[in-house]
Amino acid sequence: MLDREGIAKRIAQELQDGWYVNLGIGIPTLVANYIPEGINVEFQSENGLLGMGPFPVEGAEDADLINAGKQTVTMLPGGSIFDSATSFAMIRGQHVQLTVLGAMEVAENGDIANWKIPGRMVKGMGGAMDLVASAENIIVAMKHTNRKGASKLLKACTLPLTGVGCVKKVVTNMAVLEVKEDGFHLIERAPGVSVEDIKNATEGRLVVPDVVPEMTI
Amino acid sequence: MLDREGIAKRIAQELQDGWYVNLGIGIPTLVANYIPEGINVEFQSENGLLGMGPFPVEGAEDADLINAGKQTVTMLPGGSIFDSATSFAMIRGQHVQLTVLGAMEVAENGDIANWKIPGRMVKGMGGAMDLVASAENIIVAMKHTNRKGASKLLKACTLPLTGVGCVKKVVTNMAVLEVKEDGFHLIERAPGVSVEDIKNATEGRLVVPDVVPEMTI
Amino acid sequence: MNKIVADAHEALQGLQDNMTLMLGGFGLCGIPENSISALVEMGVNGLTCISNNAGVDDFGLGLLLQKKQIKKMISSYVGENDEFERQMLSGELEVDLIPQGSLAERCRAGGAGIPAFFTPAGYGTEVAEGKEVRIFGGKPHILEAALTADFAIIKAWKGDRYGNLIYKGTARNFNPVMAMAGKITVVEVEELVEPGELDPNFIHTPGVFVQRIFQGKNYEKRIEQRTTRPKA
Amino acid sequence: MNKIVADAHEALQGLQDNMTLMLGGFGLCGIPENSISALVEMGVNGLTCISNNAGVDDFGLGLLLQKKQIKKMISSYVGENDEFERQMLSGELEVDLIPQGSLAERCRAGGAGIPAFFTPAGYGTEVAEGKEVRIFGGKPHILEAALTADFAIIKAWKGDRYGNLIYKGTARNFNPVMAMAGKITVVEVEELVEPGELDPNFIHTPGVFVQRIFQGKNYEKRIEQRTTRPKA
Repeated sequence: MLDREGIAKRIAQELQDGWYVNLGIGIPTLVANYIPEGINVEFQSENGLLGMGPFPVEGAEDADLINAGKQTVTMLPGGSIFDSATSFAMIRGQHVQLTVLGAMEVAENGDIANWKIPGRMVKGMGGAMDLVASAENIIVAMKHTNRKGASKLLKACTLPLTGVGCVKKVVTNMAVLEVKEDGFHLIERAPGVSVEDIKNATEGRLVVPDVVPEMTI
Repeated sequence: MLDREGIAKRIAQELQDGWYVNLGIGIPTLVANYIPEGINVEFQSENGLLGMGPFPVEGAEDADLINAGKQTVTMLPGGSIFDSATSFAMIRGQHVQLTVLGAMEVAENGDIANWKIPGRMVKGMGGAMDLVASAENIIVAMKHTNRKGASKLLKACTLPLTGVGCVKKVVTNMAVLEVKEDGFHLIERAPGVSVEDIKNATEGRLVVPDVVPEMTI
Repeated sequence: MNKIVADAHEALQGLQDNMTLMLGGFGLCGIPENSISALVEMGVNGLTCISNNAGVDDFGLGLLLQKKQIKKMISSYVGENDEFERQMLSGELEVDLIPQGSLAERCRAGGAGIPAFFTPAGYGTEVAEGKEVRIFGGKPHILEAALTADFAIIKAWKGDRYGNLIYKGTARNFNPVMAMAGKITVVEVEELVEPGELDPNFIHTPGVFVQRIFQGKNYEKRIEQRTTRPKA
Repeated sequence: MNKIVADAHEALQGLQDNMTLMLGGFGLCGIPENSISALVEMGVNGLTCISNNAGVDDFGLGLLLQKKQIKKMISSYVGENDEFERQMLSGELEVDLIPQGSLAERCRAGGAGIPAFFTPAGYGTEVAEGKEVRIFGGKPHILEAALTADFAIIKAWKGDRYGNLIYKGTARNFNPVMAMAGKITVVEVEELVEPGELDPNFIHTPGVFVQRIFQGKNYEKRIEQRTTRPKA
């Protein structure tokens, strides 16, 4: 079973040289810490920043330099600043090659829900709806089950949708799955997790090949 | 009868303090030379320039600083440079208070034609269609008649239109006219031009008040 | 051209109950602090506020929410504000949640004279309800309308009396697009400079979009999530 | 990230007959001189060129027109080019004339993932033929579609290996919006600089829009209308 860092490490293996990448709040943010050797990527933050660097050292925080999670950040050489319309022009215009974001639910048809629990929690969709509607390549980073132990990989989402048929890949604490026409394809198991465990934790249609390798992270 | 400079001088009287103004190619460009005392206006050139100044002194021409007529220009303090999309955002979004442009024909309903003579001349509309479709306040600067002596103020345009029902005022070498629901209202005569002269030179419906003052320029 | 006014109160003259306002900023970054304080002092009510976020409980637009001056919020993300959530869930506050990119583009469109445009964002979700759907390139899009405001209230870093503005870092965010979309655009700057001091080649917002400008004071610039790494 | 290539020929690799190109510039100001020369040398034919103007007879896109490499021009104003007018009136050249603001916005839309938008420009004229008309705010608008290109060919003043660009003066014009709309965006700059030399706060085109960049040479920067005033 992977922890949050483990999920981030596994997703980092998906990065390709030269990609522009948008990382959502939470686990996705951690991906930046595990960029593979020899791979150069630039991180886009939808509040208007390209070439985002690590958090500043203590005392160097700049209130005028934050990421989309409202965290103080730094910039790397070659970065740039732009307004919100330009930022989403990049996203909507598919100039950003990969989006990694969290989810409450993912359905076997690629639908995703992550912004609202009716009557209980409404934080808003932020940039997520633009990101999932536009990105060619979307990876969801999340736990396989919710706090009550119920599957978050469903036949159909029960919560209000963020986007339809858009998720291509899901990396959870238990598995890596690809979303294809006939459901979730199990690609890899987390260390110490059996195919049976994953079957039990997956409500949506799961397609299991003969051999499911364990991840190497 | 006014010459080109006279037409420009008369139009300059229409300027109001604080206005942003777009001047077309030809006679409209000359308006900048006659800004009344005490009036501050800024000139917008649709190729991406606000705060356009006079032509440079000889030897100071900069190939990277031209106006929409492709003429070398200068910038005044407080000016700014922007891309073509932003330039027309200003125009389409009605942030520019006055547009002055030339025309081949104006109709009594405010239609204007100035970009094409089928089979003979097709230079293109440039920014004129955006300007006339958006500007609240459009003044046409032109000669009252064409080279053959035929009226350019018509019942209906015969050439392909640039915009419909948009012209508010016309200043010619003979007169100042307002375009209203019932046609061209004669507001002023050029020095030495009689109402009768103007009637003879105007094909469109002309509304003549009892008294038509002579311009003071 | 001299668009300089003395302070936020003079800049906001004419702002009345039930008006629609745009307010720049992302989280607490790049928000018009002086103008928000003035709005609290003016006590205007029934406001519709277009702003990406709603501040926090005791800062930014949270100050207006506390005083119940806001009737309706148009935002993309409001997750940092408990009082906001309480007023929304209880029905005291009308809320229109909009995808962030659509919000930005709708403001720009309002300023640019584009009354409506198609975007894929929100198709198949609540956001698309009642909106026209059309397929382009095999992909469904929804028609979104432009947004404008009676007042756009903007924070910039430096500005001159023509209204030319530059922003600093990610405090830029929604400020330039909202600056375009106000019937009256009011700007507070950290520093007023003389015309010509800002390089015309690097002005972020040309003065044509701005009606009133003043030098703000006592900026707190509160940091919402102070994140650091240890010194090496 | 290193997007630097040796020269225009390397930058234009993969550019083939019958492709659609965008070319930045307004008149002869800010045109990609090196790339245009390379296109002539490559001898590609049947091109559709999206460019505000068509150069003059012996410079800019006029060079491609002379060699009849262009099948179709999409422009707003072509009044400075006799050969152009001849080819158009004789029917050798297809021409799609577009209002300048619509041209700029259609390029931006293509780059920004906005497939279509409404604009008032051209309503009631030839430009509106076959286009959807809709009333907004009592005023008729027409629906215009986004433009994209196989290659966008851009001229900037300075750039770095990430593809970050700044432009100089009114040589900016269509370059930034076209830079957004190319499947492959190729940039020639007067000066390549090291990453970090361009202030991130004042970059006109962020590198994300750019695929290839090279340092141009021998810029002529011809002036179309040399207008001066006497020395005082």
